[in-house]
Amino acid sequence: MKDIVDQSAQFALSTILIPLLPLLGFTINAFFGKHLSKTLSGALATLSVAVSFILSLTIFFAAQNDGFSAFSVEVFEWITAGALRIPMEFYIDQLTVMFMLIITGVGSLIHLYSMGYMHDDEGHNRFFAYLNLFVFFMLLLVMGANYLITFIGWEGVGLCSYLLIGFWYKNQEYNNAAKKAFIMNRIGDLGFLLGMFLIFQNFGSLTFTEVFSKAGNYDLNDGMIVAITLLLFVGATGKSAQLPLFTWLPDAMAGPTPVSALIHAATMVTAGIYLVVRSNILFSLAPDTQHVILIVGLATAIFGAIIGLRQNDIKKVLAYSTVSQLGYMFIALGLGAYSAAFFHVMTHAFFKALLFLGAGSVIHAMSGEQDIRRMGGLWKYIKVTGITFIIGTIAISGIPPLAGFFSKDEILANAFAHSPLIWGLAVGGSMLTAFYMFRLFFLTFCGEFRGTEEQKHHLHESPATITIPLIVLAVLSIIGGFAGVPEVLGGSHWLNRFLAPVFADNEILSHSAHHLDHNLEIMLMCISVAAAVIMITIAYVVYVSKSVRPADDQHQPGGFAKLIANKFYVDELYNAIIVKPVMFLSNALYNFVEVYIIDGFVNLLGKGAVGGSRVLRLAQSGNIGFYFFAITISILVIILINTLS
Amino acid sequence: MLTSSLILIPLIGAALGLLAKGNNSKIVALLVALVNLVLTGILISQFNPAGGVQFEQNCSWIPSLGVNYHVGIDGISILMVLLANIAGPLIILSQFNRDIERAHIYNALILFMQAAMIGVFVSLDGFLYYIFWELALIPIFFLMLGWGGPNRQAVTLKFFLYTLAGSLFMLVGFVLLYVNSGGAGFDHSVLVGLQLDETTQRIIFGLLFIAFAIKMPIFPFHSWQPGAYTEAPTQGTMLLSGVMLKMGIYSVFRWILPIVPDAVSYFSTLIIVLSVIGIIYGSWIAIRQKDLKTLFAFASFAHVGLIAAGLFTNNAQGLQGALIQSLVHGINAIGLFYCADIIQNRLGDRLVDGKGGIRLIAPAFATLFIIVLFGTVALPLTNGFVGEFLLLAGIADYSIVLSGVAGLTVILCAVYMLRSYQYVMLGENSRSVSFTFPDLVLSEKITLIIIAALVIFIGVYPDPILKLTEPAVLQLLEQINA
Amino acid sequence: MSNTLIFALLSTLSIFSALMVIFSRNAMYSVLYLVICFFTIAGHYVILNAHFLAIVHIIVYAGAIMVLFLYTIMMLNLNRESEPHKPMLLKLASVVTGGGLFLVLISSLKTANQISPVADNGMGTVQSVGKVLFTDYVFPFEITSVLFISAMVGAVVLAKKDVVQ
Amino acid sequence: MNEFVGGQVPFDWYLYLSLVLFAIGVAGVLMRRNAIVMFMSVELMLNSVNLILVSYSSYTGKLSGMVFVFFVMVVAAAEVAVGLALLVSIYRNIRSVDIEELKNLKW
Amino acid sequence: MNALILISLLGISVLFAGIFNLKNKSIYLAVLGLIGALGLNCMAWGTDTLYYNDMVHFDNFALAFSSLMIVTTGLILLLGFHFYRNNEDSSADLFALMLFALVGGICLVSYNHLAVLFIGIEILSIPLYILAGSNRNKLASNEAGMKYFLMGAFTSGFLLMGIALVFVATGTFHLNEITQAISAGVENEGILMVGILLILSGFLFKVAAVPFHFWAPDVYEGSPTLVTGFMATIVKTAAFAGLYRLFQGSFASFEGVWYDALWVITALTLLAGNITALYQTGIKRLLAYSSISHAGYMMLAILALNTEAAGAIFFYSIAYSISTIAAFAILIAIVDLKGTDTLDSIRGLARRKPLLGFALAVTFLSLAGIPPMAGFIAKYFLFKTAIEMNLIWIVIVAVISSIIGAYYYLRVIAMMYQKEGDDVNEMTFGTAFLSVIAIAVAGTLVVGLFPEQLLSILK
Repeated sequence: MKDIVDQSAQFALSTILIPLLPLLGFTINAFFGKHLSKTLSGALATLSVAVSFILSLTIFFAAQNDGFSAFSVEVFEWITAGALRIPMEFYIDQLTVMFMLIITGVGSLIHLYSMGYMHDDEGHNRFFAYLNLFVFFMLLLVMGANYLITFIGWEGVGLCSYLLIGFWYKNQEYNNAAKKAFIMNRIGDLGFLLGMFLIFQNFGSLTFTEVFSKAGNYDLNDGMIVAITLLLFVGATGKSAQLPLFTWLPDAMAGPTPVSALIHAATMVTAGIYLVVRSNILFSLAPDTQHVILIVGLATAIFGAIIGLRQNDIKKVLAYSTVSQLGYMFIALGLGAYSAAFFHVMTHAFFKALLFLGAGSVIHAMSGEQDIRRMGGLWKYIKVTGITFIIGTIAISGIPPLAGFFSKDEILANAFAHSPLIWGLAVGGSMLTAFYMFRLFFLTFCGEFRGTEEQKHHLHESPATITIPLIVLAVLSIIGGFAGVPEVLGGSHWLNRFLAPVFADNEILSHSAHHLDHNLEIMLMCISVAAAVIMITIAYVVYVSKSVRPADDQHQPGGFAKLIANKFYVDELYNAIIVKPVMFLSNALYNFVEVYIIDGFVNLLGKGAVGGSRVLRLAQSGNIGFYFFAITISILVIILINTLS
Repeated sequence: MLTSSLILIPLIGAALGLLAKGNNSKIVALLVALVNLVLTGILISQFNPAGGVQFEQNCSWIPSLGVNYHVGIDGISILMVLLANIAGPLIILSQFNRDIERAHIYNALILFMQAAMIGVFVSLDGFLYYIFWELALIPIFFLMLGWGGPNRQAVTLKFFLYTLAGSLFMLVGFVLLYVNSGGAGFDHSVLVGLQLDETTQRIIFGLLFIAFAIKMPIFPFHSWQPGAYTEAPTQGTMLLSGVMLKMGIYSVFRWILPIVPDAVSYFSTLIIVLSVIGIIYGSWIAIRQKDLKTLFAFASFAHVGLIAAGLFTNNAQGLQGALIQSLVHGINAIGLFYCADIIQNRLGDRLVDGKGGIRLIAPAFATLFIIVLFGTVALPLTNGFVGEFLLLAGIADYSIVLSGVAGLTVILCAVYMLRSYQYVMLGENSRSVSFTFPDLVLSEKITLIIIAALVIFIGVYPDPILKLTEPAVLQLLEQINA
Repeated sequence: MSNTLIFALLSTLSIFSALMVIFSRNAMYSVLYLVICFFTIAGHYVILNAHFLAIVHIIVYAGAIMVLFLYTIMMLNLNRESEPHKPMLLKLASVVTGGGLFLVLISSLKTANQISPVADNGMGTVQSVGKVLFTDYVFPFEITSVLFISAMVGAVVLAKKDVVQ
Repeated sequence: MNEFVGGQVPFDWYLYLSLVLFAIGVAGVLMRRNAIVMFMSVELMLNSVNLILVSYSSYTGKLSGMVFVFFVMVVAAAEVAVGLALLVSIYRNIRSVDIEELKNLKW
Repeated sequence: MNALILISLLGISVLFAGIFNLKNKSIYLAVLGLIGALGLNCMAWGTDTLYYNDMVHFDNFALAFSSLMIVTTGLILLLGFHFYRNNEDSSADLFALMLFALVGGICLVSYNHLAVLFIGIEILSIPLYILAGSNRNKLASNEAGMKYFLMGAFTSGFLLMGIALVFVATGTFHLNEITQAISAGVENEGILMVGILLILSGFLFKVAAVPFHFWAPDVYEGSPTLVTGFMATIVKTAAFAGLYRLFQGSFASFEGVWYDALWVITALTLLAGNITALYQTGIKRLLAYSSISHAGYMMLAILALNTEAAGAIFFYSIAYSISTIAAFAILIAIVDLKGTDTLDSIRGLARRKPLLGFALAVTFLSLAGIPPMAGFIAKYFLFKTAIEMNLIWIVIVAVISSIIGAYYYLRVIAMMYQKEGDDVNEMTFGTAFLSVIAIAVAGTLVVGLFPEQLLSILK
């Protein structure tokens, strides 16, 4: 106990500083950014995140010690309402530490990258302000000691995502994308909120430790737990772009590329995974929910991969790839392989950030061109980018010993333990991944340059601020996987051990841990690697040897290909069944219900009174004879009634 | 005495302002409002949340009707008083750079209105309360008539009559309470102590609540609202949506919950359902509104629906949420309507369509606008979130399904707010070449900055405010469930 | 029996003349019938032992009021059948309403009044009536002067011609 | 002193007679449009009341009824004076005493 | 009692003043006399005396109501300076007639004998018939006078028949004796019932309750505005006090007979008066309908008939009277300024004459019953009185009609505060005229804010 106190005292300051520094960076950039030079504001922003990273590292190293245990730091009381007491409190355990490292680490790299990438943009300081704000919220999300603080971060990153997607606000298309992202996220957020309410009702608290310590009182598949977890999962689908709420993510590529890298690949979209992992005790109690997660994850993984096959926008390909990879993470979650999911989050953060930044570098080199049909042969112009890009591509395709292989393989192994069918589908998805990623690579870097002369003339390697992050990330993509080398390959799976305390209280998990036969496991690895290699070969044959080029927009093929190229018409479907009816109903409610029924009724009362007046005043005919009759008959009636009664 | 001076100072200020001419009247009004704000600050600093009713003043007024001049402040009214006093200076400041015809009368009416509304919030005698309640209608009536939009006459009359209709029923309700008290008077403590039977409670509930339902308004009593908000001069709209409708919410706290608790539990489902319908209905309609003011009016209606639902959840979250959200909604509504006004002031109309590109040339305005907007959208760490979260939590405690439906507001609100912001502010202007949009002048900037600061401050650190109200709310809950 | 006969005779005459008042087309005839009616009522007063009242009645009504009527009719030259023919419906409605009122009143009075006449004590004489009028009723009597003076002033105000400037 | 001739018939008969006259008066007001005849009908109504008062007084010996009749006469006289003055005033303006013409004030 | 005598003499003095060609100056005399009468009333305050063989009963009730009517008359007379500035010739006569009518009114609030009631009503009415028709050259005035007279005389017949029947049933005209007789049980309840109903009808005619109200709009519209103001205030006050005296005092125990009828009539009056007013385009006629509806409110107190009813009626009369005086004074001003009284004509008037606009706003808000004006407290007091007697439903009707009523009052205000509008005639109003408006408006506010003294006066 003393230990814990010591830790929280020891790290209290850094714990608070870690999110606060980016916030400070945001404040400075937001208020004084205009008066700072571009380099200074970028440097400040980068520095704030980098310092956070260093602070996180100190905690990380401390967490390596056996004596380390999770601790909380309360900053101030935030909400008090009856039984509901929510402090602004941070909770640091191994999971948080890992996320903090990813966020601040990848984050500072991307900040650095942005200094180069956004150098010529007039909204430079604004960009860094938003980016810092995002890091702040993301840290809040993972550091929160209760669901509500997590939710603050959750919505906060949504805000930043909105601001950054619509960063170039002159373009209404971008604004639409930003709005769409925000709204779709909010759909998920509502699920999260409701989940929280149920948690509060049932556990009387929103603080993680309290909730999880009471979870043991519930039976497996208790209806309430299933409801809670399903609602939380709805939140996760929104944020992590799972079916059916994934369509915002490809659109989100409207934002500047570093944003796509940081927010829409490495960090924010993994918030859903964080939430599930964090609540692993609850999820483990609800196998029904896990099934749902599994199915959704699987469907998303394959769906995203299929769509990725025929995208021609370099960032869109990566976006669908992200959707698909997130699907894998959810498969892992659905299987109860929480640490595998996190493992993939980590490696994905490395290689996807790398890929996006590489794509950014390409776009930078191509003067803003994003269509891979107009690229090709870039290898010789932008070597560093090319090399790092291919590393990323290999990593994502699951070729050992790069990072993607280990994390994906762990998921696949878990899937096979659960059901070979799922494994089969997952491998299928990963084959598609290998194919479209290499398609992307080949189309971009190999063959002839297909752009305009002007673009060709302008082709150049990016500055150091851009390439350094690329290189660092490439290195990470190569070595990142070694954090979790499975036993079968002679590793000790450091990550699993490190994260073990997070799942220590999850009794169900410890009972259901799978143990595949080592040979079988190796065989499975071989199959998946072989499949990936086959797909790479096919891609090479098609796009390099045969130099097939994707058709222009005017000459799209029909049939299934067209369906894929048009992303299965999901957007159109949503537009038809949700957006249009909502808009129609909005008009109808106003023009019909509001005007004619509700207001109409009120006005009718008024009109009725005036109409009554119009009629009644006619009685006042001015004819005295009538008046006499009225008086006489009234008297007559009054007396008559009294007589009769 | 402090409490009474909060009412008196604006009244005296109104009289002084009438004597001043032109711009001087604005300054006088602002100073008076600021004095009142300072007083409120002093009051809050001396306020003891657990101390029940404080700063009381009780003297006889119309003994033969059992009416006393009884004012005081407790945890429930303090936020409302605060709101009214924050709103006052903001509203007066908001027209500093505008050429308003007969500004001295305009400002006097605003101050008069402020005084009446503070009176509503601090009255602890039912009759006194009613007088202030109605009194508040008079200045806004003239504000709307004298300075409103083209369709003002019809709209003003409708608004006035609609609310008057409600309040007359409320009057009957109060008389019934008085009669049931055996002529002991209208004092809040007396009325709270009444042991009314079920039927009487229901009748009184119905009579009182109809007034509050219209004022808030709750679906389907809202149809006066969009028109009134649209046609009123901006400061009038701010008063209406910022403070006046809180009178309805506050009144439920003060005059319904503790007095007819059995009826509350009897009607709560109905009212929560109606409120929730209102939330969805209002939000939904707001999506396609063309006039910014109308849009914000429906938005306000939807938000208040949430507050209303929270009022009847009979738990601390709902009630606390309702209180803080009242404060917050007031601030945000003032901000939003002010933004609409600034746009109208620059471009001559408030239509959502045919605009765009403002952010490009007026970044300060755009930034402040979006902060207020996000406050309304209830983004965490903005002021809107705390209340909305507590309210939804309260409703969830009542019924998770209803909470889910009510929660659609977080989605729909994002839809209409972002949509309108996008078309008005973002993109490139679709207007003629001579499109100009001067950025904020000093007074506008100060107003909006204060609002934006409040949006963020309350969002980040709401606890002091919650602490102000918590003991009172808990005590109220005890009373209800006793 | 003969007394009943007198009553019946007077009553018939009263009712007949009253009917003629309202049915005569010529206002002049109406006035004359009304005079007859007043006389029959005076007759009733006489048999009711209100002799003084009967005389006052004749003086005031037949003597003053009816003369005023006649005077006005003549002054305004109304003694011809100038009144346009009224629709039958109106007449019918009037008669029905009047009759209805009568029936309702009668039926409402319900039970018959068994008032036995008190022994005659010389009431209705100038002396007895005068005594009551000037003692018990002195206030109404005095205040009546206000009524009269206002009627007088009023008549003057209304009927006088404007002063030609 | 004098034989109470009237007392031979039941009081109700006087009541009924009065009511008949009253009803005729009312019917007259309703039926006629000549202002003068309407005045006369009103007089008829007042007289019927007088008849009740007098007969009741006679039957019960309560003199106040008879005294009341004086006041009724006074009022009747005053009313007639004012009424006719009004009539003259109107006649000057419209050359008619037909009440039907008086419907400029309406609605 | 002394006040009554003084006012009678005052009326005659004013007549003489007319003879001596004092014209409008006779107002000074009249007002001084009225102040004296008021003083006499104040001196008599607290005494409870029956005069002249129990013919009249001057208790606090009578004193309070007569004082109110004296003040009202005084204020209306002061308006005469301006109103009769062009036809001064007969103005003294008209003022005298008003004073005579006031005498009738005082009889009506203090009678203790049906003869005084009858004479009082006639003394009140006959000068008013004349006053209504006093603008000889205007057909509208003639018509108003004639209509008022014919219908008044006709209903007097019913009232008289009612008195006679009550006499037949109880054998007396004295209120106290009637009370005793009724509580002892009368032989023939049918006769009493018809009698009471007929008397009620007579009163209802005077207060212009539906369906006996038909005269009111026509007569109010046609009469000279000053007279209309007088009618609207004095007649209503006096008739209600008279009604209350009779029904609370004598007929209360016979409640079953008249109660239902009165209930229905009250509801009809409330609704019909207000609804019909909605469509009016002339302010004067609008005020006529408004006065009908106000009668409806006051009838609530008659229905309640508890200990507070007298106070409620009294207070309502005060509030109504001062507001109505102000309203008619303003109406006179409007007609002088614009030449007509249509709603359209006052468009934008408040911009040109802000004080007049303020006065009208206060007045009409008071009539609409909006706090903090006197009209609100008055209405509230009535509602309270009624609810205390469990008359919830009729109060609900009253509330609904108040809402309807508020519409037309506010519409007038709204019209006046329009931005556009025509210019106004040049016109100077005398000090007396303006001070009457000022007094009435101030009174409306002061009585609304500090009603205690007046509320408790009749406890």
